[in-house]
Amino acid sequence: MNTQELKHIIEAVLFAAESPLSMNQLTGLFQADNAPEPSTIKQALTMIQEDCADRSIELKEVGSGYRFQVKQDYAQWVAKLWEERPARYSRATLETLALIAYRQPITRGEIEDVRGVSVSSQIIKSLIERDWIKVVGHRDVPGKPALYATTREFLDYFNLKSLDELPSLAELRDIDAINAELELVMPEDRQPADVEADDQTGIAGEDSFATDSPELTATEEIDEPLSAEN
Amino acid sequence: MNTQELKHIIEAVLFAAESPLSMNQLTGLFQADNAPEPSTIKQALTMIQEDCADRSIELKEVGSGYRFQVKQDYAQWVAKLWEERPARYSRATLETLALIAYRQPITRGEIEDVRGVSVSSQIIKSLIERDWIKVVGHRDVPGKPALYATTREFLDYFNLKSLDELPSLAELRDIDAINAELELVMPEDRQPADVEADDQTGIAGEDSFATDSPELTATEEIDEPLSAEN
Amino acid sequence: MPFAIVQGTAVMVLPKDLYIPPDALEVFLAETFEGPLDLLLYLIRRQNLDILDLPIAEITRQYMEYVEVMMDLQLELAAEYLVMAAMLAEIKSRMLLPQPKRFDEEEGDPRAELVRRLQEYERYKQAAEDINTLPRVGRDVFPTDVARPDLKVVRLPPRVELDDMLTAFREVLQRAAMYEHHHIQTEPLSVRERMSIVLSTIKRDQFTDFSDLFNIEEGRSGVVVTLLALLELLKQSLIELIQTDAYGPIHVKVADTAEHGTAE
Repeated sequence: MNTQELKHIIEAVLFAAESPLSMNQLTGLFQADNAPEPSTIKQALTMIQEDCADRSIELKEVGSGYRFQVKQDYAQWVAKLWEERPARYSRATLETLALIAYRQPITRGEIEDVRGVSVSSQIIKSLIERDWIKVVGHRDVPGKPALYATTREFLDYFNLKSLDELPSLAELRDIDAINAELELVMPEDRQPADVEADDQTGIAGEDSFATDSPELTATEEIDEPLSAEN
Repeated sequence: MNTQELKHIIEAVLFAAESPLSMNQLTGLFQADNAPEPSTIKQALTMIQEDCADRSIELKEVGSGYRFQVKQDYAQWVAKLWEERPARYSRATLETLALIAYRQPITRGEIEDVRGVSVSSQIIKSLIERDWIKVVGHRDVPGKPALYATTREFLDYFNLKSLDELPSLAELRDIDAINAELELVMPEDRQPADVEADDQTGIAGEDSFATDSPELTATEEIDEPLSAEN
Repeated sequence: MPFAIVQGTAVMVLPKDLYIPPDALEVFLAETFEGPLDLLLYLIRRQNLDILDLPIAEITRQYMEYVEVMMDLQLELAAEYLVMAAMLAEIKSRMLLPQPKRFDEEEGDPRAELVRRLQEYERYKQAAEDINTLPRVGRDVFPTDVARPDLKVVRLPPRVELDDMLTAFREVLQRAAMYEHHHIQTEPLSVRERMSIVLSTIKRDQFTDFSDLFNIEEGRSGVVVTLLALLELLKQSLIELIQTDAYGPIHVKVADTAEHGTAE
């Protein structure tokens, strides 16, 4: 099979697929003893991507794999055909989703701690039904609360390849550090407890960033963040 | 709007549409006072059709309008996306196969005697359909039960030149003895439950090219073997 | 037209004896709050206050005004608003106390925890707004939907590793060992295999020449295996050996009693 033929096959399959296709799925199309190298497939994908330069569609890699999609320049034309208005999500839903996306794995109680209000079961339920979040374990504390994480479908829906691509979180400023400057007090005056709390938040945010596939690592991490926090 | 831009818009809309688009729908995309002539749209459609010559999709006019479709030449590749691979054979099937391999020619009743439980016709049928076993005769007892033996295809599948290459019973027992010793040394390491779980994961890993998430396949594995057989 | 919408509840009628702080109405009309932190952030941002240098007395006063309005409107006020009110009151009182220098290090700024929570909430509030502006399938992103050609979908058989089968077999052996009368005999596999081959070769209604079953090229051991296989088949009454004359040719056929020969 030459590269041109391989390119055509991959193009055909990506067009026919109902959802994004992973490298595994693409490799799986071929007999094990005759499968092209992943690097060859990758090369074909790059060629397809280049072919799209002068077209109204693009080949995009999202969370669960590759898919063809209409370039955003043409989205306005396509939207005219769409009868259904895209759903709007409440602030409560979006804030809950944001906390799960940036701080996963996280329990409902931890979400409530940050938001300062209770999170309705309905919100969690609807996010699970949309396949945007899932339970990846349970925290080892009384009541064994469920730990939530985002899914590949969440990434697909928001056109993201990995959590890395989420907008970065705002920096936290430290009140004691500022006070220290203002009052010209020795820097050692920073409260150990506060410093630690701030650091942890920072770490939690960045940690969940670093993992491409929260599903895989989350189960291992179940016990870790807890012991770190308590 | 030049022809190139018009072509791009029509291409984008046709790619995203869930069903064929009629000339009316295509014209309706544009402001009434600024809509291109139907002949211009038609021209753009012809250009798109020509662009497809060297690609794996084609623009087809069907009853209700125009749509993109994967060329029939690539049907076999697209079909692979929908191929179902039953998760795995049940233990009962594997035991039956093993007994036929080691004790051939053997009747179903004899297999049942050794296994201590009955062997469903479905198991025998699935192994015959797979061309791994065949009837080589009938035993001269009431009911004249069929005698089963393994086939050349069975040897080919497992990459064996002859049955001799299977470990002998003595060797198998040695492995058991070695395992037993290991258990004495490190009982916590080789819990029977773990061994089974390991085996399953091994199989699941190879079978599940279509599914990326190991968690998902693991749960399916538990229920699948039965349904795969029935 | 509802008079105001507070926490998703439409307020149609104003209580008569209600005093409403000047800007409160505007707030209720402008938006609903996602809790006490959200309300506090609103008050802070509206007045361009530095979150790190909160005028706690003033903020507490404003906060309490809004909470009272909500209570007067007999809205179902989430308990969290009252907890926050108590927290603000406590911080305010601690700010008023003279702070001996030596306690400073232990207690720090009484506002620190509140400020930390406000900042923490605000960054996720912002993150939620950011997520809301991400390109979204069905709004900004449209995956292609291309018709498929006619498909013939194949159902593939499961994959099996040799080890899976051996593991299964070992377990049968272990189970079978519990029944003494089910001892598994240990003919070499080559004999077993040869038995199957012989059975497949010979015919029911036609004699096969005994010597045709042997392949000289296999050498002595091959011949022995075939002979053992024939003897075992004979023992199991699966074949008949017929010799019409002494030293004459021996013929093999499937035992008469066995109905139907091979399946092939």
